[in-house]
Amino acid sequence: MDGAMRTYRNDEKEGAVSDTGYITADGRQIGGTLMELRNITLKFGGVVAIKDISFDIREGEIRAIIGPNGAGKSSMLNIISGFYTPSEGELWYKGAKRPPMKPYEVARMGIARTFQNIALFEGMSVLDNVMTGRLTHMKAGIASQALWWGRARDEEIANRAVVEKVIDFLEIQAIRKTPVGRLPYGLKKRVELARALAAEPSMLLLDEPMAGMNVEEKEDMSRFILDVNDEFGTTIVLIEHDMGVVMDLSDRVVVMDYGKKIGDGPPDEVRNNQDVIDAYLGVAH
Amino acid sequence: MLNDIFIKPFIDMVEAPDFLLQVLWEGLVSGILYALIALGFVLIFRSSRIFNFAQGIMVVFAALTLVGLHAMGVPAWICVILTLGVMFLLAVTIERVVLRPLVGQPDIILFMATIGITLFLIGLGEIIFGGENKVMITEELGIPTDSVVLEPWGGLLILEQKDITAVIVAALLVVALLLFLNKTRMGRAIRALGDDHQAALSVGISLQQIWVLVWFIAGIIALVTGIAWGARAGVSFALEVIAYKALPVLMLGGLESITGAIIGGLLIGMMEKLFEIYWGQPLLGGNTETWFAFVLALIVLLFRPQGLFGERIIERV
Amino acid sequence: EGLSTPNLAYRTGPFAATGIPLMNGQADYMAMLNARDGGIGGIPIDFFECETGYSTEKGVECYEKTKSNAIVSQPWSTGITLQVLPKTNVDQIPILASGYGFSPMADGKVFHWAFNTPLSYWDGASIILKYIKEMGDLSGKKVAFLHLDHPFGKEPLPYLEMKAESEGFELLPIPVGLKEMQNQSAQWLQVRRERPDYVIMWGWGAMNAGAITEAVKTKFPMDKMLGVWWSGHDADLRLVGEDGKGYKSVSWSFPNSDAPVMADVKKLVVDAGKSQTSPEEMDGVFYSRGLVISAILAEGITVAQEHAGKPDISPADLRWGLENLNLTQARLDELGLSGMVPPFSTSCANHTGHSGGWILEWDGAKFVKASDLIMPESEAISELETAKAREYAEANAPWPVNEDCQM
Amino acid sequence: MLYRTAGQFKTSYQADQALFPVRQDAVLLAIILAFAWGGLPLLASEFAFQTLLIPILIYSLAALGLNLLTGFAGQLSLGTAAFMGVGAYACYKMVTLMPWMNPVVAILLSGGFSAGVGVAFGIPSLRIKGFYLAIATLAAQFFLVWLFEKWGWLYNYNASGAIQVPNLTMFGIYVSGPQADSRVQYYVVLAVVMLMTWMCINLTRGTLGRTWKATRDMDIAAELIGINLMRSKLTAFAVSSYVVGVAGALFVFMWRGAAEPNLFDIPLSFRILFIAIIGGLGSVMGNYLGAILIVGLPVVLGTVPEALGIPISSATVEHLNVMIVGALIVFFLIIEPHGLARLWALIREKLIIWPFPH
Amino acid sequence: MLDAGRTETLLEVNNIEVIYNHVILVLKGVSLSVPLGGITALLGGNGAGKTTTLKAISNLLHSERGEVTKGSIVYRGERVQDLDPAALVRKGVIQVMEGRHCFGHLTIEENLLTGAFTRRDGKAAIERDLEMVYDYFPRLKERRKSQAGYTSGGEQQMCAIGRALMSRPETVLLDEPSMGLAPQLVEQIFQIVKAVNEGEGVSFLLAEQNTNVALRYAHYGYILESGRVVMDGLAADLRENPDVKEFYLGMSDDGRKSFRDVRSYRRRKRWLA
Ligand SMILES: Nc1ncnc2c1ncn2[C@@H]1O[C@H](COP(=O)(O)OP(=O)(O)OP(=O)(O)O)[C@@H](O)[C@H]1O
Ligand SMILES: Nc1ncnc2c1ncn2[C@@H]1O[C@H](COP(=O)(O)OP(=O)(O)OP(=O)(O)O)[C@@H](O)[C@H]1O
Ligand SMILES: CC(C)C[C@H](N)C(=O)O
Ligand SMILES: [Mg+2]
Ligand SMILES: [Mg+2]
Repeated sequence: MDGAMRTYRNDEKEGAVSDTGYITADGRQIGGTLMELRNITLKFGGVVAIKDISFDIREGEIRAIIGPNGAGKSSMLNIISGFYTPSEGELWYKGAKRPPMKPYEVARMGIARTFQNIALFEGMSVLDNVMTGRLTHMKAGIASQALWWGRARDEEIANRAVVEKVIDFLEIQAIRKTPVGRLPYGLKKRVELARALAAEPSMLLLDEPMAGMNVEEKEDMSRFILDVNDEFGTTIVLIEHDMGVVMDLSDRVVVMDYGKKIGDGPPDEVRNNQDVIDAYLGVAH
Repeated sequence: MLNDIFIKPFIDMVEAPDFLLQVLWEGLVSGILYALIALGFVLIFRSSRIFNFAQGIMVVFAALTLVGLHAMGVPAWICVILTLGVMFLLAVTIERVVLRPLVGQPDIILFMATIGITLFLIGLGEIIFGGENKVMITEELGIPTDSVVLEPWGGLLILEQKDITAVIVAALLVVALLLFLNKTRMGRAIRALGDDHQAALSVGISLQQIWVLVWFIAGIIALVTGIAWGARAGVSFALEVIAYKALPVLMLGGLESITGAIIGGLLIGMMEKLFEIYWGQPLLGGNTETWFAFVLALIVLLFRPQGLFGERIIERV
Repeated sequence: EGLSTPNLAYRTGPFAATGIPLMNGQADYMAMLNARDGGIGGIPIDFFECETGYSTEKGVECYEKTKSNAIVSQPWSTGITLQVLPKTNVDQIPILASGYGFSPMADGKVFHWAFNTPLSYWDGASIILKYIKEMGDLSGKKVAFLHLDHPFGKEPLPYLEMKAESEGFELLPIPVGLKEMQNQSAQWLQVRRERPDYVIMWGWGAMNAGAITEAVKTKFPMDKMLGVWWSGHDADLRLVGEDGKGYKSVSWSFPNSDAPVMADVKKLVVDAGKSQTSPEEMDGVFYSRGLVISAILAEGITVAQEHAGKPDISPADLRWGLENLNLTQARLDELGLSGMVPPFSTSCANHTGHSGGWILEWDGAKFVKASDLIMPESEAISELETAKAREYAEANAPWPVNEDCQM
Repeated sequence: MLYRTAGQFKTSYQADQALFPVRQDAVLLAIILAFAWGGLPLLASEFAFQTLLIPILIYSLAALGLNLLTGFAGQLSLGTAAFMGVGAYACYKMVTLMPWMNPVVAILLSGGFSAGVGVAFGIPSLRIKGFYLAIATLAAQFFLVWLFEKWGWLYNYNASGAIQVPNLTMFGIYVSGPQADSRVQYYVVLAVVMLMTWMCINLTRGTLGRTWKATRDMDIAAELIGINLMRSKLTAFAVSSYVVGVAGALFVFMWRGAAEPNLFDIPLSFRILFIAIIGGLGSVMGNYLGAILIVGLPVVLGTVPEALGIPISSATVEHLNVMIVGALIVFFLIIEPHGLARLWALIREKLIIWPFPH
Repeated sequence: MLDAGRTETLLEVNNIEVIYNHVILVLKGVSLSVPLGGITALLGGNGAGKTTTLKAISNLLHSERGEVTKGSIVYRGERVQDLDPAALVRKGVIQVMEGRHCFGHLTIEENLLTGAFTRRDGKAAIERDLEMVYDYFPRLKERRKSQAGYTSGGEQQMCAIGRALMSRPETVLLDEPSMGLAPQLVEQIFQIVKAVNEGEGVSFLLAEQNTNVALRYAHYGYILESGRVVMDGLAADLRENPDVKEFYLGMSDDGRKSFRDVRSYRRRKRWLA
């Protein structure tokens, strides 16, 4: 199991920005290390949700995290986005050790995410929801906003243009002005993605973006994820239970079980890993 | 200055321990009464996440009905039963007319609705009973009215028997409620309802039934509170304002905790009295009881956002 | 139709208990005049109430609502009086605040439109202190001043503070918030701790009953507790009955069931079913005081009508009438009010009259007179009045001052 | 077919973001404004100014302030009245300490003080949520009212313990105090309220507004997408308290003429909360509808028995009034929990597709 | 396998229409029937109206401001759409809601016990069923004392199903049991559904996105799109339908498509002519 994986690991030189990267099966060039998690442990009171896990995420890759329910996948994502602070371990981002940060500071560093249980702003229209994704790019002062003049107005228009692009890209033009509370689940997931994309993140964390979707919708979603990765070179961390999706989309997969890492490597390798089959897949997929 | 704040009050306390005891006792008694009101709140909150602002007016209403019936010449114990009947009708009406159509609405809407109920009951009560202060039928109910005079350290400590009765009744009530909530089928259903309406409905818990039950129990508590408080200060609509005191008690104790309501009540009752007597009156011009409880609760919440005994707020994404 | 005389009453809320008997007395007197004499000077009195609940906010609303045709307004609260006071110069309607309001209103040169006949709060405080002094020296004593934390309760403070200094007693103000009226345990703990020699009480509404029951409970000697005239309500004392024996309250009115006016009211109003009162209430201090207040107003109207030479008087006419009251003992007897109020008279410069008052004492079942008529110390008071009135005028500039008033 | 939005296409984002993208709305508003500035002052009586027009405007503004905090930023506040009080007392102190000050400027500045106090009491919102947060605002409510009562300096040691509005002039005309004319006061209030409303609309539809709404709808998610919750909540407290403070200053200076601490007690807070909720949380227009209802209703109810010639005592009328207001609150909550503004929106939706049912 | 034609019909939904908030028309005439002892699947994309249909049956629409404006719902020959949810539970119809909806502050065991709220057959019987549920879901037994709010997604789903079983239902309306669950668990849960169906004779109407699994376990299926039933048939038949294969099972003519290859433009569904 280790042999193949070592090729991808980057734990030799502390804090090194990058080594050469690798080339994926379908011929894409993956860059150096963007983020590295080192010996992360997370405890809630007595419960150990994550136990000493290390892995890295490289620039431009689609990195999947899989594992049974309660394995600690979402918690891992929460650590990356600063919502949980690990009890132990370090997090390196773009070659520097990341100090403890508030979630909003993390978001401002270019890390955007979606949520397992949709976390849209139900009281707002789709457009407004997506616009919130751009809040990190808007700087106008309160006076300017109150008067709707100068910087505030210019920003509003400029950012609206960006948002419209995202809306076009995700094909949700028709529901632009609908309050999100009324949307069906699948569209909500898409709006959530739009909100994350609007931030133009360098790293995108997706927590079960395709749960509760049928195949057709999963296909759509896959297409969006691939396009984002392709067109903007966005690094993607993906948690997903649909093995078809995971195997088809991801470049490398981390497998977790009961808070421990039980596998890490390219999809083909992981799916044949006996530990993974026992703990998660049930049968080989 | 510093001396007045940090040293003198404590010297005063030690120098007149009987007086200190009296202060604590007065605080304890008012604390019990705050706690009783808070209990009514907690019960309803647990079962419906409704922040029942009307609990205060229900106390007034229950007490007025009791006294009003007695004034019509009805024997005291029959008055109690009839009043319970009225409280039951009130519960049924509130459930039918207000709560049922508002199922599933945001908390604040239901909160507002209970303020609407409060106004309605104030108006109705004043029309039926008139606005004057009335005397609680303490003796008729068989509550002893003498006072017990103790002389600790050669000082003086006056305990009213009706206050002692109130303390005992409150304690019994709390134990009964705790048993009911934690050990019975209905109690479990009440707690379930508080967590998730929809899910409770889906397993066949009848909102209507539970709400009527809960509001009725709150009505019983209101009557007990009304008797206890009325015996102390007479019955009138001014009683309604003590309901505000139940708010910090609730917050301090935790909105869904019976134990919290009681402990919060006692704590606030005693602390505010101590503060008023030893700091408020000498240093701040008095009357600090209007806000002390709130500030105290606020400070506690800063350290425990769910109150001392509240359920931990589950925050996950 | 008739002479519009609105009354900003309260029959509801925590102050209703003390308000109702007064309002009933007032209304019944006017109803009696309407029934007996067809009103005053042949014109009926349109006496009607606007409910304030003793809330200043509501009261000001009521004042605005009822002022259009009114020839007088009776705010029934010191707080409301203070708030409508600045408006009186614009609206030019007299304010009749019998036995309450801002004490410097006595100065008619400054307060052209306001009247607090027949006695002001400073007068009341002065009478109480005089009475206490009769029982023994004040200097070195501690006097607690238990008062409603409201303009009403704070009103006597300037005078009491002045006296505390001159007489050498320690004044201990103990405020009772509106929300604590019924639960005064903190205040009475303070009384217990401070052990004052006397408690002077400026209470109203539910505060009275609260204070008296607490006093009984904490075993404060009842005869050392003295209240203003609004704290001497029979029903409040009846709550404690025998235990309240010795409690005192100053008063400028006294019930007299044998007075002719009572017979008229009983016959023409009560028995005719036009009254909301009860026999028990009619014998009480407050009902008769309400009656007296209406009688004072009626007398003002009569005087004004004579002066104006027409029954249908204007507010300005009524002001003249109220400034020229001369209720001699003879006139009082003529009105059938014998023994119910001391004689007094007003003038352009003196809007109060300073009638003097009796100390009443609770004997376990009713209030009885415990003293002869005691007069306030007018000199010191009027000095203070003038000073405070000027101060007020300055703070509210532009404020017209009428220096031409003759004494 | 009157309310047709079809055919009104927007060709630029700017046009789409205009205040009134639908032409009919703009026309309606223009009519209302023309009426408010020109029509009403001619028609209305002194009574109407004092009991309806001026209070409705002021209450609307206060409710708008509260709505920014509770409806837009999701922070429940039960202390509105106290913050109004801060505005009123600040204004009083300013004009008595600096009598040369222009009263309108003083009113606008006084909001700054309540903003400051609002932020102070808003700090706990960073940790405390939902109903628990109500305790912070209640603490403000009770503490501040107590302070207004105990701190003599605030009311210049007046005998009454109340603040009494002095006669103040602007361009030689009395705008406040007993000498001021209702009509003048109405115009001042109308101008201030309009200005504030316009600014609030701008704030709520822009960046700050979205920040607030995100905080309201799901604060955890908001923080995770890059919103600084502390800033979001505290700006909400600041802006809201500012508006509320200005409303408080108007309340006393342009309407009541005097105020004792009790005026700012909790019933007023509730009243404003009613207006905001009945009007519609998260709506600007709703505050006006709510204020019209809550302020207008008792006035109308008060005249009914008289009009019908039913002899009821004034006390009973008062009680019936309280009862009916209570019942109506429940009634309106039931027919549309999201307030009159939502009701209006629904009607609009129906109008747009009219005459088709769906 | 059950033959829909021959068994008794338990539940019948006739041409119902549902409107939310008085304006949003969601179901536009849906009819379906559930046979006794069968597993019936309700398939369809997001927002098709599956949840709405289930809630219409169990009368849970009311609290979401939705109402059935047309059509009828008949259970064992009796019109049930005006009953309250509790009455329906007593009749043996219980819903497991989408998104699990466990009582977060109650322990797992307390959650299960609330399921027996409507039962009147005594403590012992309830105790026995509790053991039965623990037998089906051993994982729940391990976590019986944990607050449900802190358990994982899969455990919560088990808890919700177990809770429904505690009411001794005749029919369970199961909304998206597979959502968010790991593949192994999905299989496991469906196995349990099958076991309960066969062992206890409970009928299931289940709404699912995961067509693949659903059609493997169900006997009969309905496909719902935009508030209308667009297709129905025996599960086995549906599995072979080319449209279902393409759009719901993700199969192209040569086996399973890769999600990487979906970028090409999609075909229109045949039934949306
Ligand atoms: N805030 C929290 N407090 C206490 N325990 C928590 C908290 N968040 C997560 N846990 C626990 O940590 C463990 C991991 O949870 P996590 O949500 O990360 O799982 P997951 O892998 O995302 O599972 P799923 O696939 O079901 O989403 C679980 O046992 C969960 O109960
Ligand atoms: N409470 C509501 N108010 C308004 N519209 C609603 C409401 N609930 C659902 N809808 C709308 O009804 C339609 C059908 O929703 P429903 O939840 O029944 O779909 P579903 O088939 O269960 O979808 P999913 O697979 O996402 O669960 C959707 O368009 C949804 O937006
Ligand atoms: C009778 C009342 C007017 C007395 C009242 N307490 C006051 O304000 O003075
Ligand atoms: Mg997860
Ligand atoms: Mg669904």
